[in-house]
Parts: sequence; structure tokens; C-alpha cells
Amino acid sequence: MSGDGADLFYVEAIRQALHQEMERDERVFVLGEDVGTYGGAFKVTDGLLARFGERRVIDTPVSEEAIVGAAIGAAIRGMRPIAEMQFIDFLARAFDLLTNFAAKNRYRTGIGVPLVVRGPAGAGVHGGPFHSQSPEGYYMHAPGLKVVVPATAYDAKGLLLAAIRDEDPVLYLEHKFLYRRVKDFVPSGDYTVPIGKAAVRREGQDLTIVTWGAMVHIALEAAGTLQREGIDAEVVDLRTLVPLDEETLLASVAKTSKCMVLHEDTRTGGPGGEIAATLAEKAFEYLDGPILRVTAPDTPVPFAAPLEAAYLPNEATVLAAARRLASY
Amino acid sequence: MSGDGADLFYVEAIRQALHQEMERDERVFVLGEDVGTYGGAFKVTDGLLARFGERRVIDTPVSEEAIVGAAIGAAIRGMRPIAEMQFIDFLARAFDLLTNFAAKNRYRTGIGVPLVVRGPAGAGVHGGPFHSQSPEGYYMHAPGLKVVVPATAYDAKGLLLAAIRDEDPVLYLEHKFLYRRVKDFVPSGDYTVPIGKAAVRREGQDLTIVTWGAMVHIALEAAGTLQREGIDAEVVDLRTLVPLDEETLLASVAKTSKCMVLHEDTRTGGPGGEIAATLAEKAFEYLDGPILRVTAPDTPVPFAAPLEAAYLPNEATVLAAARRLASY
Amino acid sequence: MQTIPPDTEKEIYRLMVRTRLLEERLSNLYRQGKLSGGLYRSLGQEGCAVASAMALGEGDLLSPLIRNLGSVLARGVPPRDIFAQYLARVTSPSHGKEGVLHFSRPELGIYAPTTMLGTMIPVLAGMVLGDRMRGLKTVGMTYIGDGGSSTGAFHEGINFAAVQKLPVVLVLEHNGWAYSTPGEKQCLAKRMADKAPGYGIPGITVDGNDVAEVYGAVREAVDLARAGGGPTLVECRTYRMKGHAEHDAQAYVDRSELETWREKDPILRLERSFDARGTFPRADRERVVLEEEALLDAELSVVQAAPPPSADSAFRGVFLDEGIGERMRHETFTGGLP
Amino acid sequence: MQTIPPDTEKEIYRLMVRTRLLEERLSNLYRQGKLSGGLYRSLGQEGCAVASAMALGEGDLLSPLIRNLGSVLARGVPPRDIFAQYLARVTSPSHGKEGVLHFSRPELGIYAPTTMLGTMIPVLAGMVLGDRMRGLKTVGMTYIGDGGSSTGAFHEGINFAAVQKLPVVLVLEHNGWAYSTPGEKQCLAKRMADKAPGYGIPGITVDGNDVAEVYGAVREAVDLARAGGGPTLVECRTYRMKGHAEHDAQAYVDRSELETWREKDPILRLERSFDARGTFPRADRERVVLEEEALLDAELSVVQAAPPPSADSAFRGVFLDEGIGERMRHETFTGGLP
Ligand SMILES: Cc1ncc(C[n+]2csc(CCOP(=O)(O)OP(=O)(O)O)c2C)c(N)n1
Ligand SMILES: Cc1ncc(C[n+]2csc(CCOP(=O)(O)OP(=O)(O)O)c2C)c(N)n1
Ligand SMILES: [Mg+2]
Ligand SMILES: [Mg+2]
Repeated sequence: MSGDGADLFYVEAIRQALHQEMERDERVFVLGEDVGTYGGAFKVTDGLLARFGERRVIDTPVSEEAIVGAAIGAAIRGMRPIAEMQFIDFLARAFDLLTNFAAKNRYRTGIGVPLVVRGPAGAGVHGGPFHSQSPEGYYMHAPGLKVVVPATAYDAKGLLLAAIRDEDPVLYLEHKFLYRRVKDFVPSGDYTVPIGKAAVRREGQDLTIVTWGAMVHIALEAAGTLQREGIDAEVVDLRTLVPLDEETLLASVAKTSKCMVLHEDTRTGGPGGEIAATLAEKAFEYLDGPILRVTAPDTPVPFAAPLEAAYLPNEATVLAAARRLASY
Repeated sequence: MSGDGADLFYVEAIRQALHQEMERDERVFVLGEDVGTYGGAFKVTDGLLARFGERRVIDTPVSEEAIVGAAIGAAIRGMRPIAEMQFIDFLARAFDLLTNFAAKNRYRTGIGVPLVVRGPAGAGVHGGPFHSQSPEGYYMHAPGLKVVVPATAYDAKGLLLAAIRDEDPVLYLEHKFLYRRVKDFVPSGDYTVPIGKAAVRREGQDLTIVTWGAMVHIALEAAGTLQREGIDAEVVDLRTLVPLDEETLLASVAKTSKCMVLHEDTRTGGPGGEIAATLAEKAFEYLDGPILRVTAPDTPVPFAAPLEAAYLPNEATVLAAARRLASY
Repeated sequence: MQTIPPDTEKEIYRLMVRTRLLEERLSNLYRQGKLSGGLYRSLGQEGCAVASAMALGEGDLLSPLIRNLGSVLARGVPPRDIFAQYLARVTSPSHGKEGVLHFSRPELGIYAPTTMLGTMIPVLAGMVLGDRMRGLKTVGMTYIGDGGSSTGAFHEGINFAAVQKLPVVLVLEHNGWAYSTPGEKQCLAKRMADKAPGYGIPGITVDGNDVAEVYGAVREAVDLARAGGGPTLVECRTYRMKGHAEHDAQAYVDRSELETWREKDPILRLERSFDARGTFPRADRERVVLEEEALLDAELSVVQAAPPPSADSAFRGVFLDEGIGERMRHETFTGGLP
Repeated sequence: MQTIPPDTEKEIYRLMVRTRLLEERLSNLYRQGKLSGGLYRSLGQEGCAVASAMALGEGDLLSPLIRNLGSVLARGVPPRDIFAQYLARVTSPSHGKEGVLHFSRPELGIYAPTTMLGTMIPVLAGMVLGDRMRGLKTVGMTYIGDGGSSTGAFHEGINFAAVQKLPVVLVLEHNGWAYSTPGEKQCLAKRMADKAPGYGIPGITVDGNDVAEVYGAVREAVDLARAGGGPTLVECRTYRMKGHAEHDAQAYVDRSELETWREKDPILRLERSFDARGTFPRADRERVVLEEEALLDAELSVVQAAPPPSADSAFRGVFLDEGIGERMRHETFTGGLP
């Protein structure tokens, strides 16, 4: 890793990763709706067309199945496609292609599908039910698919480079609320953040908050407040949901004995269940309290600001749960 | 409930429910691939066309999005459509329509979508990766959708009648392995099995096996064996996955203090996580041991008989886990 | 093609004016940062929306896309509903749970689509299928763009409607763009109506900025549908005069192309036609504009006075059984602790 | 249309015979309960599969549907692979993880589809897109049925291939049925090739049981594709002479229709044509049949001697990193206990 770098916004880090990897590896290309001329609905792919041309930066029809399908085909033939969903919600329209074709191909046929599907996920920008979802729970459940969820600009770049170089399909969920709100140091050179490794964002003794994506920042905020109340929370940013870094997770809970999972995806059948179940199986002896889940409720993401605010986990909901857990 | 009835196969119970409800309520109709002339790939809809005619028994093109979409539209306008997926795996092709349109419509617009999507799920018949899936984990995670999973002929009829009469969308997963293997008493008259109520299939003191669908029968088999070893297992058949019958679940674990979730869906991000998490939150005080999950592994469903057998949870895997849990 | 009755023509004029003026107000509100979410204009396409919707009969069903403001106004949705949606007020038809034109008004035959383009086509097909079973002669109309026609749902939906001979009218608004993507990157067909024979249904291409042409063609399609003749694909050639949404400065658009289309503006053209025929004098038209301004101002102030929805309602309305939601709300605030 | 070279014609004959005889063996095995899963016959459609595949060049790509046994045989897949797939032997190309024609043989340009009809079209488009980027002149061919053409994936895939001018040949096997559903409930188009203009691509309808016609039309499409002319939709009219699968007694089929089509059998027709032209004497053809019988018997016995896959392999091969699978296997047998 080079010592050079700069503080970059999350969105800039993603863009830098795309530029650098397309420069480095001519098998890498990008396809999606409005990724070329327009540079993507969130300008993530801005500048790619000018640098790499129409053959490697492909504006597609409004056809998510074709986008994911074509990415699968190209990957099977040795390319490294990156398929953008204009909003990750639209990946529902290619659910079959991603979960049944891409994810199962190596097992069925021996041929891996090294593609990346990426796109903006998450709420907080008044996007309403179809521009705000956090669908990680669905895709974690698809055998054969890896799922990564960066929370910082550093990880956004490093995980994207790792995802592109992975030999298996990776779903890369970028949080649209973070695009221009999170800024941190990003080395200008080449580096990867390994898929499957969590990061302990804050060490603590009293309880563990397991989270990822935009919620990492809520967790850290809450941990600061809790500190002042005498509760020392550890914050584990999973960074990858599949494969899960059980080692870091279990080590943290072994230390704190109490755990809360915090996520923006909805509750029932969501990722919190997997994490809680993993702990209930493998960390049972360490646990000194119930495993709590602080999540979005089982509703669509509502549109109006007060509704969306009620929908999203926030510092107050995290604090309320953490206090109860700490005093359990 | 009438005292009349007969021992029926699971498939016959479903068929009887369809006939009776179409007789009773002219808003009910069936659509899907080959449901009419052919009577469905598994003959579930056999006889409906002859009785109710082409207008209410609709052979559709090979178009899962159109099938689910048309069912949504008809439901919105006051009908009670039942959409058949020839194999439930193909519902992946209408994932967006079911999870984003049907399930979210009441919340978004105030108009409920009383449809049933039903179709054969589950492995055990050498169907390979795309004719064998148990996708309940995905659909449990969709806010606004109910999910039912009958294990007996009695429940197959009663839950289907309840599902058709429900004011919200219900995914009805019928297990193809059970169609012509499970036979039990089915009242000839009208009755419903309420959505959201589990059944304790076997009472026991030492540990709880929470399961549904075909695995209920594996669990009961295993419980018999365990009995002879001096381990008294309780078997809870959830019957409905959304909404979950937490009351029955918690009462059982309060009694036994130990719990294993057994399911045919794959492990990571699957339904077992939700159940384990619910217990880890709400039954923590009762638990005297880790919550185990005995599930299919995170692979596609393999085709060859020995592979499929290794893939499926069976009595031996349940026994191995139960013994470890009992002696914990 | 059916000709347009004189009163209908005047009503179309009024509704186009209403649409444009309403959007101008929304645009101002957007620039003031008062809207919740984005704004998708129909500038230059009002004729196609309004005239097509006017060709429906009573009790017919319509589902709009984001740019079909004119269509829902034509079906009787009051401007206050639109303001309330964009301002996310509790008085909006969706009670603030949804934005833009995503709301249902079943008593007016208006049904919300989802964002996912194309999906309304099979759903609308199902609506009129259901109505047919109930013995109703309802016709259903919805829209699709040159972009949205690339979706699988378009294909499955229109094909299903065709084989079932369902009374569906599908208006394809060919406005040259799908966000920043031009027509030739979307589809190579010479005309989008060339898709119709592949489904065995009639397809027609009309000048989407000529309200008489649109009305005539759509009216014919509605009549055919109601008579049991199945769906028709009506391609309306028009042009999106603004960016995809207000945040999009449409830098990718050739300015001279915009100039050409400005001359083909549907309101301007109808005015010229009125003048040429001497049927609806300028003074009367100006009165219409004033009336519409007054109406919109009044409606907007009512909406602005209304409160936003209360946080609690976020947890309600998922299922008919609110008990499920109650539990959910409780858990959200306790992290699941009993 | 390109004419068929004499050697190719004889090779097509041999491959049709091989296909038919191979399926007859599979059918016997099925009736003996020896197959794992179902059997989907291509009886009466062998000509379309074989002749289309023979029109491809070296290095080209092909993805079959379940009934395209003739296509994969034509591309050089040995019969043992097919037997091993159906008998679920460890020696099968999918090592028993998959059945039927769902296997890949990249060195032969053969790629497995999934069961979900239509999805191979965008995937194949992506394959040749990738090849084009790598500077290869690969043409890709796949198939779709009159049923599968109703899927959204068909629409999105062929449209994407069209706008990208990708070298794709899509052979639409119009065999009258989708399982039990007849053509007129699937699509109202007069010809399925009428779908092509809606994508701005050439579409042609040929007699799918006339191998010369199929070969000629497909060859032309392959040449056009390779020259950068984009995709072609080639509709082959044929007939499914058996039920959807062996368990389906096709009770819904009019027997007289079967009779009519039996007369149009592609092997029979080619034999008559040989006879009429005196080009490939009966005795030589009979030798072909004997050779093929011998080949198939030999291949089958090799396969029958092979073992089934071992249970352990069920847990391998999901990811390149087998460590993930190892953990999984462990957990499956312990219920997750550490
Ligand atoms: C399935 C799906 N994919 C992507 C989008 C994002 N999106 C919204 S509008 C739009 C462009 C649509 O173009 P067109 O259909 O021509 O309609 P227009 O905006 O021109 O009215 C896109 C890509 C969407 N809404 N749905
Ligand atoms: C998306 C999808 N839906 C349903 C099926 C089940 N299915 C398998 S074959 C078939 C009929 C296909 O008919 P057609 O495409 O005409 O091919 P043919 O069997 O006639 O060769 C159906 C419905 C499927 N494989 N994929
Ligand atoms: Mg457009
Ligand atoms: Mg067919």
C-alpha cells in the first residue's frame, strides 16, 4: 500500500477504484443504465466513458436482467464485468439471474462467475419504498454469492478492488447516504480490503454492537454517548456479510459477553437473524444477556421525512437498547 | 368443522381445498402454466377446468411475472386469485412483483392484495438445482407477505383455505415430496387452519425441535428414536413462518430449555436465523444450551441421489445434533 | 380515427394548462427545497398524457407513470392530491408513505404503479381480467416509455393481455430519452409500434404532441378493447423537454433538438389550431389560464397548511391485521427485549 | 440462403440418427427406472437441433435447451457425457451435480443454461460481448421455444444483443407446444419471427424439419453475426412428437396432428431426399445406423460401469475457496456446535 493518498468522499473512493482497476486490468468493464454519458445516476462512473470508451463503459437499455445476464456471460468467458444497478432495489428484477445463474454456476458447471453487481442501497434521502432498500438479507441467503457492505471510503475502495478480483460473484452494496457524507483517508495506490474480514471500529468491554454500512456511523455515535454514561461499547463493522468473519465476531462477544446487532435492513428473516444465530450456536457460553436486534421494522421504506426517520434505526434507538442490554 | 372426511394424500387435500373454495366463492380463480387442460405439472389443479371453465382456470404463457402480476391486479380489483408456479423455484422470476408490488401495496396505497401464490417446493425427488429449492428464507424477509408451509394433509387444506381468505398476500409452499407420501385425515367440510398458529406435534421435556414442511416428518422420526435413548424431544411444527407463532415457540423452549431449528432451506441467512434470534432475544433466560440449526448446506440442491441425500437434513443429522444438545 | 368533440378539445386544453402550471409550481417548490424527493417533469408531453386519458370512459382504469400528471388530472384527481404527494403531507392520498404519482384513488379508477418500469402492464392486465370475470366492461390504460419498453415485464404483460384478449390500452410515450440514454441505445426498431405484430395485436404510431391524433387513436383503441378486441399499442412520438428529473441539467441533449421540439409544443399547437379554426378565442383561453392559476394557488395553500404525517403511522398498514405492526413497533424501540 | 455441403448433409444425417438412437436408449433406461430425474425427448425435432448447430464455425459458442441433444452432439459432445448426465455418474461433465443437458464443456464451446427459460439469451449475449472485447470473432447460438419466448428474459436478452449488435443467433423452435399449452395460448403473433422487427433485427421462418432450410438460414445468420450485423431470430417450425417429458402421455394432443407430422419427420425427409437425388444410398445409411448403435452401446457400457458421485462432493465447489465449504460441511453434521 502506498503512503500517498487523500481524504476522499466515499463516492470518490469507489470511482477511484473503478478507474484504477480498469486501467490495470483490461478485462474489467462496466455496464448499466446511464453509466456512460451521464456518469451514473450518482456520478459514480463519471469520467469512465471519456477514459475507456464505449466498448468498456456500456449504457444499456432499461433491462436489469440483460445487465446481470450479460455480466454473467462475459464473466464466464473470462472478463471482469461490473454491473451497476441504478438503484439496488432494481436488482429484484434480476433476482433469478443473480441467485440462480451467477451464484450457482461454479457448483453446477465448474465455471466461476467473477462479476460484481454494485449499486446504491439504503435510505435517508427521502427516496421512498423503491429507492431506499437495504436488501442484504435476501442476497446473503443465496449460496454462492458474496456480499460486501463498506462503511468508509477506505473500505469502499479496498473492498471494490477485492470484489473485482474475486473469482466468484460479489454483490457490492454502496450506501447512498454515505456517498457525499463520509470522507476519510484513501491511499492513492493499489490495495485491497480482504473479503470476509470484519473491522473492530472501536474497542470496548461492556457490549458489542455488530453492524455495517451507514449504521456503523450511528453505532460509533451511540458508543460515544454510552461512554459518557459509563458503558464501554465495542463496535464491529462486519464489512463483509458473506462469508462472515466469525472469528472477529466471536472474539468480541467472548470479551464483552453482550451483543446487539444493528442493521438498516428489515427485521424478520434479515441478516440480524444469521448473526444472532451464529452467536447463539457458537458463543452461547460467553453470553451474559439476550442478543438484541435493532433494525428497520418490517415495512416498506416510507417516503415522508418523519416516517423515514421513524423507520431508520438511529442513535436513540441504539442507546435505548444498549442501556437495557448493559443493565441486564 | 364437519365430522365427515377421509384419509387423503397431501396433494388431494390441496386439490379439495381448491375445488371447495372455488365452489364457495366465485371470486376465486386459478392461473398458471398448464393448470387447466393438463391439471398442473403435479396434477394439483386436476379437474378444475372441467368444473369451472376457462375463465376461472387460466393456462398462461410461460411468464411468471405476468402470472403474479395479473394475480396482483385481479386481487386489487376484488378477486381472489391463486397463482401457481409450476415449480416454486420459478417464483425467483417474479421476485420483484411479489416482494415489491404485492407485499408493499397495502402500505403504499391502502389497497390490500389478497392473492395466494402456491407451488411445489422442496427436494427429495432428484429434481436438481432448479426443481428442488426451499425458498422460504427469501420470502419471509419480504415485509407484507405471509408465508405458510403445511406438513400434513389436514393443514394443507386448512391453511390453503385460510390463505385464500386472507386479506393480504400469502405464499403457500407445498412440499412436493409430501404430495403422495403423506396421508392423513381431512374433514370433507369447510375449515381453516389459522395463519400464524404453530402445532406441537409431539410433546417432550428435554429439547424442542422447531421445524415445518417435510422436515416435520424427519423430526418425528428422530424423536421416536431419541425416546428410546431416553431423550424426550418436543416437535413444534410452525406451519406459518410469517407471522411467527412466538407464543408457542417460547412456551416450548421455556419448558425444554433447549432448542434446535431444523429446516430444508439453506443455512446462511435462512429461516433458522430468525427463529434462533427470536429465542436469543426473548427466551434467553430459559436457554440451557446453544440453539442449534440443522439445515441444508449453502449449496445449490445437487442432482445425483447420493449428493441430494447428503444435502438434505435427515434422521441421522438430527439425531447427532439432538444428542449433543441433550448432553450439553 | 375518431375525431375529438369540441368540448373535449377545450377540456384537454384546460387540463394541459393545469398540468403545466402545476408543474411550474412544483418546480418552484423544488428550487426552494420544499419538496420531499425528486421532481419529474412532463413539459412538452402534456398533450399525450391528457388526450389519452380523456379517451377513456367512466369507470375505466388508469395507472400513470411519473410523467403522467396530465393523465391523472384528466381523470379527476384534484391538484391538492399532487401537491400533498410531493410535499409529503398527511393529507396526501398515500398519507406520506409514497411520493410522486404513486397513489391510488380507486373511486377515480387511478391505481399506483411501483417504480419498477413495466410491472404495471401485467398488473393492469390482471385488473381488467378481474373486472371481466365480474362482468364489468372496464378498459384499462397505462403507459410505458421508450426506456421502459425494454423491460421483461413489458413483454410478459402485453403478451399475456394479448392472448387473453384483455381490454388494455398501452400508450408508449416515445420521448427520445430514457434518463440520459437515447432511443437508439434502447431499441433498434424503426418504430416502437413495430413491436405489436410480435404480440399479434394492433400497433399504431401517432404524433404525440397533436392532441387530436392522440385522442383519436387512443379512443379507437379503447373502443376496440371494450368490444373484446384485446389490447392495442399506441406509440406517441413526443419529446422530453426537461432533464430526467429537476436535478438533471440534460447536458447530453442537443440544444437545437430542443429548439425544434419547442416549436411542436402541444399547448402551442392546440392554440394555433384553435386560432386557425377560430373555435376557442384567445380571450377565453386566457380566462382558462387565470382560472387555473387561481385553482392551483388555492389548492396549494390548503396543502401547505396540512401537517406532515406522524411518526407512528410508519408502523401501520402493512397488513390488515394491525396487531402484527404493533408488535413490530414495540420491538423497534426495544431491540426485541420482552 | 446458403446451400448445404454434401459432406455436411451426411454428417447431419449421422447426427440425427445418433440423437434418435441415444434418446431411445435413454427412454429404455427411463422405463427401467434407471435414470435420475425426468427425460425430455426431441423426437421429430432432431433436424432443427443438428442442422442449426452444424452451421456454426470452430470456436463458436452454443447453449442448448433440454431438447437440443442433437445440437451438443453436433458440437462434439460424446454420447458418454449424455448418458453420464442422465445416469448421474461421477464421470458426468457436471460430476452428478446437474442433470440433463445442463453441463458446460468450454473446450467445445458448450455452456449450460439454467432451467429458467429465456435466461440464456442475455447470458449468451454477454459471452459474445466478452469475446468481442477480447478481439475474438465468436458467434453464439442458443435456442428458445414457442413457450420460452414469452419470458421477460427473452425480451431483455435479444433487445440487448440487438442494440449492441452482438453476434447472436437465436433459434426459435416453434414446436406447437409448451408442455400442454398450445401455441395460440402462448402468443397471438402470426409467425414468431414477427417479433424480430420489434427489435430491429432480421427474422426468418423456416421449415424446421427440412435440414437444408434450417442449415441455410442459420448459416446466413451466423455469417451476418460474424460480420458485425448483429443477431437474427430464426424461427424453425417443427413439432414435438412426444409429451413434454416421458411421464407425459400427451393426452391433450390430437392424434391426427401427430400423424401429419410423423410424415414430416426430419430423418425420413432427408432419407427421401437422398433417395430422390441418389446421393447417399440406403446401404450406406444403414451402415451409419449400425455404427451409431455400436458407438452408443459402447459408450453406455462405459458409463454404466462408472460409480455415482460420493456424498462428500455435495459440499464442494460453491466458491473457489473451498475453506468456506469445509466449514459448511462441518456445520451440517454438528448443527453448528463448535
Ligand atoms: C426496472 C427499472 N429500472 C430502472 C429504473 C430507473 N429509471 C427510472 S426512469 C428511467 C428512464 C425511463 O425512461 P422511459 O421509460 O423512456 O421514460 P421517460 O423517463 O422518458 O418518461 C429509469 C432508467 C426504473 N424505474 N425501473
Ligand atoms: C421460467 C420458466 N418457467 C417455467 C418453466 C417450466 N417449463 C419447462 S419446459 C416448459 C415448456 C416450454 O415450452 P417451449 O419453450 O415451447 O419448449 P419445448 O418444451 O416445446 O421444447 C415449461 C413451462 C421453466 N423451465 N422456466
Ligand atoms: Mg423516454
Ligand atoms: Mg414448444
